[in-house]
Amino acid sequence: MIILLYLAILVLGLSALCAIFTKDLLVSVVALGVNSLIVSALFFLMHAPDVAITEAAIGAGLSTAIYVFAIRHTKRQEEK
Amino acid sequence: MKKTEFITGSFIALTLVVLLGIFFFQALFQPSYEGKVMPVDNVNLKNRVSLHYVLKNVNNASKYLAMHGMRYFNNRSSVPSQTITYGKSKNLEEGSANEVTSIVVNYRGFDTLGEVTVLFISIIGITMLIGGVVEKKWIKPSLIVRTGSKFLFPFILLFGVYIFIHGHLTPGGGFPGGAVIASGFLLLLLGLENYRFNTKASKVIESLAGLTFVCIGLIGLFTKNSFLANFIPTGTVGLLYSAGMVSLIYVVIGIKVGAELSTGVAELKEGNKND
Amino acid sequence: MNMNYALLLIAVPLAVAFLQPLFGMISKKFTKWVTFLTLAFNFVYSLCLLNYVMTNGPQIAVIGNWRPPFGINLYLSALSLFLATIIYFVGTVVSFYFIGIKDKPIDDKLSLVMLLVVGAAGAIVMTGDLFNMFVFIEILSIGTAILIASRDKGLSYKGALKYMIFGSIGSSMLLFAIGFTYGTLGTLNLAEIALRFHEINPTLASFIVLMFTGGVFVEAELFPFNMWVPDSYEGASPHINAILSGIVSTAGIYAIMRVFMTVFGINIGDRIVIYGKLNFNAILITIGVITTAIGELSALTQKNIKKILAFSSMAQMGVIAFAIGIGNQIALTGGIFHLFNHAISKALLFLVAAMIIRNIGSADIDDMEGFGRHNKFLAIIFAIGAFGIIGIPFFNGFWSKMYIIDGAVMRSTPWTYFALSFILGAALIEAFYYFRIIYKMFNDKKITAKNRIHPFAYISVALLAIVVLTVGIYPSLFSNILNHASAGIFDRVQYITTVLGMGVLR
Amino acid sequence: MISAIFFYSTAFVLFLIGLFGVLTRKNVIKILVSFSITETAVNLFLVTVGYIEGGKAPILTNTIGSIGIHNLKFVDPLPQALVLTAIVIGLGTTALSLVIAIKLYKNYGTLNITKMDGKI
Repeated sequence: MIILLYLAILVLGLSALCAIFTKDLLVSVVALGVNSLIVSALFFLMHAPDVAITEAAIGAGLSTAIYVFAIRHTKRQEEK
Repeated sequence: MKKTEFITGSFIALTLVVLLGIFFFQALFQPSYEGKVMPVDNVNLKNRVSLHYVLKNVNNASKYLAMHGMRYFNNRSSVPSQTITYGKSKNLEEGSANEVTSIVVNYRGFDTLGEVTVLFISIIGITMLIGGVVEKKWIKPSLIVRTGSKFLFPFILLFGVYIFIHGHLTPGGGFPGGAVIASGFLLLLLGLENYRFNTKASKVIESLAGLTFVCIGLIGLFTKNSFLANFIPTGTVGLLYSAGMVSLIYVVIGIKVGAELSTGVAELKEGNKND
Repeated sequence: MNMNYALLLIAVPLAVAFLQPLFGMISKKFTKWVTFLTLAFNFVYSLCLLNYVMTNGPQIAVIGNWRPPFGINLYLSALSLFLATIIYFVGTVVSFYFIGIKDKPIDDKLSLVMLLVVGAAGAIVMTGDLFNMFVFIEILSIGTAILIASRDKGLSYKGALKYMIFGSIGSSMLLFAIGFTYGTLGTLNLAEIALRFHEINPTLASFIVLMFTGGVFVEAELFPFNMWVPDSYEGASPHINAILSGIVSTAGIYAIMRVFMTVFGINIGDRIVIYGKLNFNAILITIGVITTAIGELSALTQKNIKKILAFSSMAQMGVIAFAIGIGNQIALTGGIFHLFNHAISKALLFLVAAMIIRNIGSADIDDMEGFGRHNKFLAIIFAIGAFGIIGIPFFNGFWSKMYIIDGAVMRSTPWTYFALSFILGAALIEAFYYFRIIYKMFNDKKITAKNRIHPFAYISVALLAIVVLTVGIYPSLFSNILNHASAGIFDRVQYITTVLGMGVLR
Repeated sequence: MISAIFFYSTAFVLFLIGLFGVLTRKNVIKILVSFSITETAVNLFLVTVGYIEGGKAPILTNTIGSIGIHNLKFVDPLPQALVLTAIVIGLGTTALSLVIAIKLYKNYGTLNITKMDGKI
């Protein structure tokens, strides 16, 4: 159980770093979605199911979709 | 040249960030002999105002405060309270089983009105500023995707409605419910290539729902003499028909948020040709 | 009089704003009139409440029948209602001006956003709850970003984005402050925090105060968080700048006054000192001086009238922060008075600038040469507003600056004198660049007008100019309200007992 | 049980990663992504303020049965209510910023903030 938690934290940190450092914006947005999803799992572990549901529906779901639409209207690769 | 600039910039940012981090942890672990510090591991609900929200004895607490003054703040738990039993306790001052809902909608309902307004104003901003952005061509969805999204849409809608109708009993409520409804519309927008979201109808729904929210507050002001006061009997904790206006407001919020977020997603996807 | 009905000041704009999209389907012009009428109602109603509060002392309005430390309440004192009245007045005038300008397709939404911004600013100055203040600050900042971006130019989007970025940093910091405060004291009510803030560990208290600065310094245009000012003001339409300068910064400064002084402060002798390990009063004075210096020096180098007025607005905020940092009652009175003068005069200047820009089609002050010969009325009104800001004797800014100087001299430490000399030097620079504009306007040069100006615009600036002149000639008209207002900040015990009930100190 | 320090550390580290991104990135959408990370971190922090070791989710159900002053089993619900508000506000801010970013791209032809300075 506790090992799973540490693994989740590791993925959380890695996804945050990936979201910041990658050149491909789409990858960055997907990493952000993963980040939100893991944070929502942490909310559930902290006995906050309301917040967990809201974060999963808004942070990981709709917010990612909005980012993807914005990237479609602009440019996918980060320019130099 | 470019590289050194990048490295120095990152270095400065990193130093700033590390300093801030040290600052954070220092604030968290101060010695407590100088005064109150934030409890890290031994949080006690009895030192916080939410004790009364959980036990639903806010009215008793305000009477106690008026009677005992400063002594109340050192000893919040001596306020008279009762045991609340699921499915049995009747006619409490606030009747929802989900304590978070009772805070969001009833004890701090004014915040929620502001929150709904934040969402409203940002969606208005999106519809205002998106003018002149044209939609790009999407790949035509396959038959499976089209049929699947048509099939799934009613169930997603139903699930969203379920979430906000049961907001005072189970986790969830108006905001996640509305978000689920919006994701149903998102599925339609992505899955059917010639689906057009009816922005005008959703605007009307949104406006009327917002007006209903304020009107519920105003009814409280005119009948119970205070804005957003509960004017419906609260019933038994745990039943669907309980919690007075809480469930009513959460239904309104769910409809409003659903309409708003769907409008926002649709506008962001399709753009708006006429400026 | 039942004070709970004061909630109508917030509920009516929200209800009307929710209905505006439906009105917009009928007619765009109609929405502008609706905004104007709603704000005018708010102005009149807040004036009535101010009158009541002046005779009966501060009151609270309870929301949802939950008494203060448990629910959210509004605190209606002379200060809150005075500032709310100013905010609604400026909003009314600007929305009246807005009726006159040419219709654009987005106008129905723009008038909606304007209504919400003014309503949210009014809510910030009245609320008595920390998190509620955060929510309304968010409405204010999102609405302001939309207003800035609404001009639909590249620059305006850049300004809006900058404002959003600073606003997001600020709101994150504010949320940290809220989290630490709640975790330590277990409450969010401002009065209860004020009662028990000195129990907190001083280092943690300083941390909370520092984190809190992020949220409110953005709106108040103070030093580390004011990088958005030049771009946003240049990008936005000039009548939007009147809202930015007259309403948004007023709400920000109120939050600083109320939270830093009444809530986080402790009374020591004749002044209020902000509690904590750091000497935050000295920091505020330093920030005020830096902001003023940056503002005035940058204004000196600019040619664009919108940027000049923007930097000048920033500088005035620095002066007010200096007054807050001094912390005795005379300086605070001066600060509130200066806030009032700044809101009215700057709204006037920006509206006149908007009319001039519309008339000659350029924002460059070199192109305005000879405008005074072409349109005497507007040039004179501009001069009135400028004199009010500079503080020429017998104009409104003079009296408020006198109060501030008086307070600073009363404090009489070497550091205060040093800072005061900086502020006075900056005022000289300010006088120089305003006189340069006025001199240029009355130069002899023929210019050709491009666009006609609507009569409503003339009426609105004339109204503001009348207020400026009245305050300048009869400053004693406001002295009663101002004394009550500064006493409202200063008398922390009154704040606590009004909100929590008389028995709380027992 | 999991200690609260664990969650506090996670929240702060996440916040600092996001802040680092805000300070160093040049692409507008990247900056907004970094902001989303900081917002998530602040929400995590706020929920942790209300976290009590061994507490239960603050919802009265059949299995919990009853609650009174002597058997307080719940975690603190108020920070959760605040976070609910903060998440929705974050979504509104993000959506509006993204629209502004799209319009910036239409006006300047680039998303890089350093390249925007020279034009127009």
